[in-house]
Formats: sequence, structure tokens, C-alpha cells
Amino acid sequence: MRILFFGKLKEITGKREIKTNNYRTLNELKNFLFEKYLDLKKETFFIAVNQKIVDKNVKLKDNDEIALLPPISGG
Amino acid sequence: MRILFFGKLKEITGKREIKTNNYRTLNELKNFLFEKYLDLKKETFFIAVNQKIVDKNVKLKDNDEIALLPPISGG
Amino acid sequence: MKYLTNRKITKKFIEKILNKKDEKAGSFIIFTGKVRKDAVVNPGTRGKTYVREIIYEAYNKMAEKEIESIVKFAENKFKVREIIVKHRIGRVKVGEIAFLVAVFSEHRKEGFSAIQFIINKIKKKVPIWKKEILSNGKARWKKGSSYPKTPNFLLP
Amino acid sequence: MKYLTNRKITKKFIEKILNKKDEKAGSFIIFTGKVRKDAVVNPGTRGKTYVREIIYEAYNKMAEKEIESIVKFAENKFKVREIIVKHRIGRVKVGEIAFLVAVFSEHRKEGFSAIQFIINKIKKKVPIWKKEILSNGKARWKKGSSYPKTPNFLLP
Repeated sequence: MRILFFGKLKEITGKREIKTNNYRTLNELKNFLFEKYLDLKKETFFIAVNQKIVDKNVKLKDNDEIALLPPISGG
Repeated sequence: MRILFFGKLKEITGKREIKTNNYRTLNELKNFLFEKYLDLKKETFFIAVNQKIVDKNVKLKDNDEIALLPPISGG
Repeated sequence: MKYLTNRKITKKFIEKILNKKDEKAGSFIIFTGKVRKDAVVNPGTRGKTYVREIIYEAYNKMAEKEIESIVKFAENKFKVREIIVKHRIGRVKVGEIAFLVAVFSEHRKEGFSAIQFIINKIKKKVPIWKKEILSNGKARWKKGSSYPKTPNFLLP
Repeated sequence: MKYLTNRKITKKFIEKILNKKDEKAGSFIIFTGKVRKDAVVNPGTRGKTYVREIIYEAYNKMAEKEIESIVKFAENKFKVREIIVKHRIGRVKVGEIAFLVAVFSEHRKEGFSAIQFIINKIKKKVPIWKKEILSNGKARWKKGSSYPKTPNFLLP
């Protein structure tokens, strides 16, 4: 699966995208990300799986596209 | 004073404007107009004196400009 | 005349508005009212007739005063940077612009509040009338909507 | 991409919209959001700095989907004839257009309801972010406004 980072989060992780298949649920992935990028913990963001916002601990599949999105400031 | 007619009222009176100084109050003028142009009675309109809407039986002065205005359909 | 015009409201005119530079104006809204090709069903005639054009008539002197007072009132009531109003008089064909209002403001909320206020007030208060010319050559005054409290009865 | 563009939204583009013929559209409204030269007070620095330009970043695939669903929803909810949306990505200078929405409709009331609905929804739901570049060369992400219910806490 692909993990995409946007806005300020991209500056925290230093990456636009990482690829991984080791995590089966959203919480597992988040624990990994919080450990790897400590500063992420201070940020508020929401998560989209395959371009849909999710707010449950969904299962993750190999070809999923997961995106960490800071609060929106478009328009 | 000048009496101006607009929109459909102009077609009823056949005139854009008439000049007269024989009437001292708005009601006097209206009685004259209703007698002279019978069809005016069937019409709904409001009256502006010197470009201000009036709805009282105001006194009229020689250099007043009185306008008979059909309901508005601009914009 | 500042607001009424018997000349066509052209794209060039709108471009001139678009070219205005105002670094503090985050929002620019423009409304154009155009003559619609309305279908008109005539009792008695088989076919349908359509609006071909509209002739606008105004009590110019009073209309200019009324629009000016509405614009001034809106400038105080809403925090906007610039208001532009143009209303056509004379013959306006289907598809042509009869009425234009543009508002520059810092933020869009004030812009939208102001522009709607201005349009509604002009439609209600400014002495302008529409005469529809139909495809069958006939003409009819559009029924107006706004009446003062005591229109034409003999006043007390 | 249908709605996002990294090319300047030019007057020519707006003219193309203005040239659209629609004899049933009595109302045409266009909103443009521009980059404002906002003053930015930096604690500690004596002088004032200003916004020089804004870099817009979007999650393109999701943003296009979200805008499409908002436009479709608006087309059903409001009786409008055509909706046009353009949002810039990339570098947009002060005074340049970052966001454009245009609505053709028979009557102005539906047009104003629809255009405000669309603008508000896009600002709330579409994954786009602003990075302000200041006159002193510094950059800062604009604080976003919309948060989902349970943002980044460990979910149940």
C-alpha cells in the first residue's frame, strides 16, 4: 500500500510517499508512523483511504492508498 | 408644475408630460387626472413628488415635478 | 448618467472591471442579469410566442438618485471595497445584459451579502419598467411587483 | 484535470465563460477568489511583512473527486443550468485568481444559493492547502479550519 503525506506533514516526514505492506489495520499503521516520525504526534490531521475520509480503525489491503491530510485551507 | 407619466400610464394618457398650475394638493390633481383619463382609475400606481414617493395628500407648488409611476419591474 | 446606460453592456466593459487591481480585495463577485427567451403562451393563438427583446424605461432622474442611495447605504452597511452598478435603458435583445452589479471586498461573505442586498433593493425601489416585445410583434408591459402602502386611492 | 489547474486563470478564460450563449439563463454569477496582500505581523521583527504569493497544494485525485461530487450535488439541489469551477494549484501571486466559480441559472436566487453552497463546500471538504510566501522570504502553512470528528487520536 502507498502512504501519502501532504502539506506540513510532508515536511515532518520529509517524504511525499512511502510504500509498505506490513500493517493490517489503520491503528497499526498509525502506531508505526508515530514511532517513526515523533513530531507527527503533535499534528492534527485526518486520514483518507482510497480518497475517502475514514474515522474508524479500518482494515488495510495491499493496494490501498492511504493519505494523511492536514486540516483544509483551500478555496 | 410638471406631471410625468411612465410605462403603461403614458399609453393611457397618450402623453409623457403635461404642465399645469391649477392644483394645490395631490388629491385635487388626482381628481383632475381621473376625470380627464378615465382608464387611469383602473390602474395601480404610486406618485413621486420631486423624485420622492409620497403617500399623503401633500400640498403642491408651482415648480414641483410630479410623476405617476406604475409598479416597478426593473432589474 | 452614472448607473443607467442606453449603450450595450459589452464584454469590453466587463474586462475593464476584471482588470481592476486591488491587492486587498480577496473576493470579486459579478452578477449579470440577461434578457431571457421566455416562452409566452397566448390564449387563443395556437403557436407559442417568445420574448424577442425587452425595452427598459426609467424615470432617469429618480432612478439615478435611488441607485446612488442604495449603493451608499450598502457601502456603509457592508465592509466592501468597491461597488459597480449598471442598468440598461432602451432596447435589450435576448441574451444581452440588462443589469450588472459587481462587488470587490476583502472576504467573500461580505461580498455576497452586499451584492444580493443591492440587487434586491434595486429591483424593489428603483423606478424602471420592462416592456416585452414578443416574436409575434406584440408588446406587453411586465406586471410590476412592488406597490407602496396606499397606491392610487384618494389619499386621506 | 477538470477542476484543478496549475496554469494562470486568465482574463481570456473568463471571457470564454462570458461568451457562452444560453438564452434561458437570465442570471450569470461569477466569483473569483484572489490572493490578498495580507499584512503579517511577526513577533520579534520590527517591520511588517506581507504575503507575496501563495503556493497551493492539493491531493489531486481526491480533490477532483470531491469537487465533482459537490458540483453534481449542487446541480440536483438547485435549479441551475451550468456550473464552472476552477481552483489553482502551484504558485499564485498577490492579485492573481486562485479560485473561480461561475453559475448560469434561469433566475438569480437559485444562482446565488448554488454558488455560495459550492464555494462553502469546497472550502470545507476539498483537500487543498495554502502555503503563504512572505515578503521576507519566510513561508508558513495557513492554519486549516476543518477537522473531522476524531482527527488523529488512536481510533477505537
